[in-house]
Amino acid sequence: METIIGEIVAKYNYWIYVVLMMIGFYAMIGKRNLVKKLIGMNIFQTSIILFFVSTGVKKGGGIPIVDKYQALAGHVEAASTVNPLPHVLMLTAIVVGVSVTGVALAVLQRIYKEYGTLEEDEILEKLQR
Amino acid sequence: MNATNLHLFVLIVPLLAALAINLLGRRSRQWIAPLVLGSLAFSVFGSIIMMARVIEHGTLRYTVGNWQPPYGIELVVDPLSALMMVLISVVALLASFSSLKSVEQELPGREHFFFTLYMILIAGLFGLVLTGDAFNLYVLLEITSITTYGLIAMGKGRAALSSFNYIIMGSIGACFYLLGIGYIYILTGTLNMADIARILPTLNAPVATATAIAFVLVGLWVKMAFFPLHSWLPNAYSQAPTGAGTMVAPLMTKVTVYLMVRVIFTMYTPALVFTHEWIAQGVVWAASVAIICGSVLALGQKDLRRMLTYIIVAEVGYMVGGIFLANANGLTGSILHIVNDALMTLCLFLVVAAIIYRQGSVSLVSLQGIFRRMPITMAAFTLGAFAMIGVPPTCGFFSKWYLILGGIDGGHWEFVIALVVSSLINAVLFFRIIELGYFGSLQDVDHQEHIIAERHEAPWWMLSPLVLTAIILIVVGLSTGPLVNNVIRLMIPVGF
Amino acid sequence: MRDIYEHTAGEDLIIKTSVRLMVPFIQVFGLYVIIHGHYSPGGGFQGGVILGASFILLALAFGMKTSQEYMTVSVNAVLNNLGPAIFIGVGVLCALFGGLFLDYSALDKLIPLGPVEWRSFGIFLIEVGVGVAVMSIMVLLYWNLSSGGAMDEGL
Amino acid sequence: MKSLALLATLVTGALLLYGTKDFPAWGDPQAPASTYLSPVYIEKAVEQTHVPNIVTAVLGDYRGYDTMFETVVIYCAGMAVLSVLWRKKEE
Repeated sequence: METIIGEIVAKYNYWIYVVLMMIGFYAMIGKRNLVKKLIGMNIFQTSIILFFVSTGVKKGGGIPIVDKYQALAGHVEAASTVNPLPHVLMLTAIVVGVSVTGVALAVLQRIYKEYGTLEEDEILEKLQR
Repeated sequence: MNATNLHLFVLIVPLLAALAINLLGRRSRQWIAPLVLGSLAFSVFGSIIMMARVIEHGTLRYTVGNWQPPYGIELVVDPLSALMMVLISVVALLASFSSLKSVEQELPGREHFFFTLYMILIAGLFGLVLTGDAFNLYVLLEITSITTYGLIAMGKGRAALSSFNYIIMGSIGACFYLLGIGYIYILTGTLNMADIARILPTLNAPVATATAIAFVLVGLWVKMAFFPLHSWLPNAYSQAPTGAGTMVAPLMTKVTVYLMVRVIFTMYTPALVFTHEWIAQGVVWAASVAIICGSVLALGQKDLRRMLTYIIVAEVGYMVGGIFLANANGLTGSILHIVNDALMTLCLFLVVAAIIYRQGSVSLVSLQGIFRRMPITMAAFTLGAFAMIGVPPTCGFFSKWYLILGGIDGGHWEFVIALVVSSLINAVLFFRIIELGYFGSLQDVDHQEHIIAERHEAPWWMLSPLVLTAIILIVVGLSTGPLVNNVIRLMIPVGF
Repeated sequence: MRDIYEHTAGEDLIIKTSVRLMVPFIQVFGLYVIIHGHYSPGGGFQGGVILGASFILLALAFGMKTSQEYMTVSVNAVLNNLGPAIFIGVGVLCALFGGLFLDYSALDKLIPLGPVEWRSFGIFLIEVGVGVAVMSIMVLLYWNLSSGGAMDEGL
Repeated sequence: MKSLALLATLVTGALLLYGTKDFPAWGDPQAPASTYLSPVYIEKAVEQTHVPNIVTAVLGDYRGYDTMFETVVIYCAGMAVLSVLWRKKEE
C-alpha cells in the first residue's frame, strides 16, 4: 500500500493535472450547453499546458535566462537552469488554444443567430421540426 | 532558389499566395483566380521534381535553420511523403478549378476570405506530409483543423452547428495527440521522430509507452473519423460550402491516415505497436465493423453528398484495417488506397459540385433524368462509381485487391468479408443512382418545372477537372505496378 | 482627443480619463516586451497581446469608433498580413541567400555582421513580425466578436 | 448519454494515471527530459545565438519553423473569425 502512496506523493503533479483534464474532458462530451462544452475545452487545454510545463521542472533550477557574459565564458551548467523546451512548446499550445477558442466563439455567435438558443436539445428539436 | 529548399518552396508559395489573396482580393476579385491557380501549378511542378529527385537520390533529411537533427526541426522527404506531396498538389489544383466557380455562386463577396483559408489549408497539408518532428506535427494538425473549421462554418444554416461539433471533436483528438507526445517527451526527452524510434525500445517502460501509443493513435483516429469516433464527419462535410467540400473531403482524412502510417512506422517502430497480437486483431475487427456500418449507413441516405460522406467513413475503415493487418500486402494496399481513394473521392465530389452549381441540390429526387441534362458529368460519375466499387481498369480495384490479399495472408477473414460486402453495397448504392439518372422519368415534382430537358451542362471550368480526374483514375489504376514497386515497396520495413 | 466626451455622453468620466492616461504607457510597455525579449521574459507573442490590449481598452472605454480612428480597418487588414509576411519573408530570404530555410546566418552575405550576430538579429526580426501579427489579430478578434461582424458598434 | 460520457472520462483518466507509473519523480534532475536535449540548449544557446533568454533562442532559432506555423495559426484564427462573422452593414 505504501508503495502506491509513495508513488502518488512522488508524482503528485501528474495526478492533479489528470484530474483537471478529466473535468474538462467530461464537460466537453457530457454537457449539453454549447458554451459549457467550450469552457470544458479550455480547461482541458490549460491542464495539458500545466502538464507539459511541469515536466520541465528541475529541483534547484533557476529561470532559463542566463547571464550573457558568464555563458560566453562557459560557466553555465545545466543543473542550475530549468529545462526551457516545454516552455517553448507551451507557448505554441497557448496560441493554439486561443485561436480555437476564438473560432469557436465566432461559430457560437452564428449558431445563436440561427437558432436563438445555445442548448443542444432545443437546437435538435428545432432541427426535427 | 537552390535545389535543396525546393520542397519548402512547394509549401511556402501557397502560404504567400494566401497572404496575397487576402490583401489584393479585398479590393478586386479578379486577382484571386490567377493567384490560386498559379501557386498551385508551381506546387504541382515542384512536388513532381521533388518526387523524381527522391526516387533517384533516396530519402532527403533536411533540418530547418541548419541545426543538427535532434536540436532543430528535421524534415524528412522519403518516397512516400514525396508521393503524398504530388497527390496533395494535384488534388488541390483540380479541386480549386471547381471551387473558384462554386464559391463565386455560393459566397459572393467573401471569396478572398474563403481562398485565404483554402490556401493555408493546402500549405498545412504539405507541412504535415513533410515534417519529421512530433510537436511540429501537432501544430500543423491544428492549422489544418482551424482552417477546416472556418471553411465549414462559412456554409448556410446548419453548417455552423456541425462546424461546432467538429471543433469539439477535433480539439479532443488534437489534445489526445498532444498528451501522447507529452508522455513520449517525458520518457525519451526528445521530439524528433527518428530519435524517438531509436530511444523508445531501449527504455524498460512498457506501461507508459503503451499509454503514449494508445493516446496518439486514438487522437489520430478521432481526426480521421474512424468508425466509433466518426459522428462529426457526415454533417461537417455535407453542410460545408461546395467549394470547401470538394477540397477537404478527398484530402483531410487521407493525410491523417498517412500520418498514422508515419507515426507507426517511423516514430514507434512496428515491433513496438504490434507487440501484442490481440491489439492488431481488435483494430482489424473495429475496421471491419467500420466498413460494414459506413456502407450500410450510406444506403439509408436521401442525398448523394451525405451518402458520399458515409462512404468516406467506410474507406477510412479500409485503410486503418489494412495497416493493422501487419503484413506487406496489407500495408501496400492501404498506402495505395490512400492515393486511389483521394482521387475517387475527388472525382465524385467534383460531380456533386457540378450538379449543385446547376441544380442547387443533389437529393436523389432531383437527380432523376440527370443523364439527359448533364451527360458528361454523369459519365465521369459512372467512372468514379466503378472505381469506388472496384471494377478492374480503374484504380479502386487494385488497392482493394492488395487489401484482400493482405487479409487472406493475415488470416483475418472478417476483414476480407467486410471488404467484399462493402463492395457489393457500393455497387447497389451507385447503380441505384445511375439507374435513377438514366431511366428516372421526369415526372413534375414541385421544383422540377424549371429543369429543362435538353443539355444544361456545368461550365467548362468545372467540367475540365472532372474529366481529367476521371482519366487519372484509369491512368493511376493501370500504373499500379510501377507505383508499388519503386515507391511503396521502399516504405515496407524489412522483416514485415 | 477631440470631443470624445460629448457624443458618448452617458459614459463614466473616470474611466475615460484613466484610460486616456494609461493607454500610452501600456503601448510603450508592449513595445518594450517585444524588443526586450532577448534579455528578459517576453517576445513577439506577449508584447503583441499587450499592444492589442491597449487598442481593446480604447474600444471598451470610448467605443469602437474611437479605437478605429487610431487603427482603421484597412490598416488592420494590412498589418494582419504584414506580420506573417515579415516572418516568412525572412525565412525565404535566408533560403534565397544560399542557406537553408530560416537559417539566419545565411543572411551574413547581405550585411556582414558575423553569422552568430545575424542569428540574434534574425530572432529579433521575427519577434517584430510576430508582434505585429498578434497585435492586429487580437484587435481584429475583439472587433468581430463584440460587434457580431459588422464592426460598427461594439459592446 | 451522460453516464456513457462519465464512463469514458473515468476510463481515460485511469489509463492516464496508470501510464504515469514509469515516469521519473517530479523535478528529478536526472529525468530523461532534463538530461537529453535541454543541457545542450542551456549551455550552447548563448554561445550560438548571443541571446541570453534561452526560451527566445529556442523559440526563434532552434525551433523557428514551429513559431512560423504558430504565427500562421493565429493568422488563421483571425481570418476564420472574419470569414464566419463578416457581414456588410445592411445584411
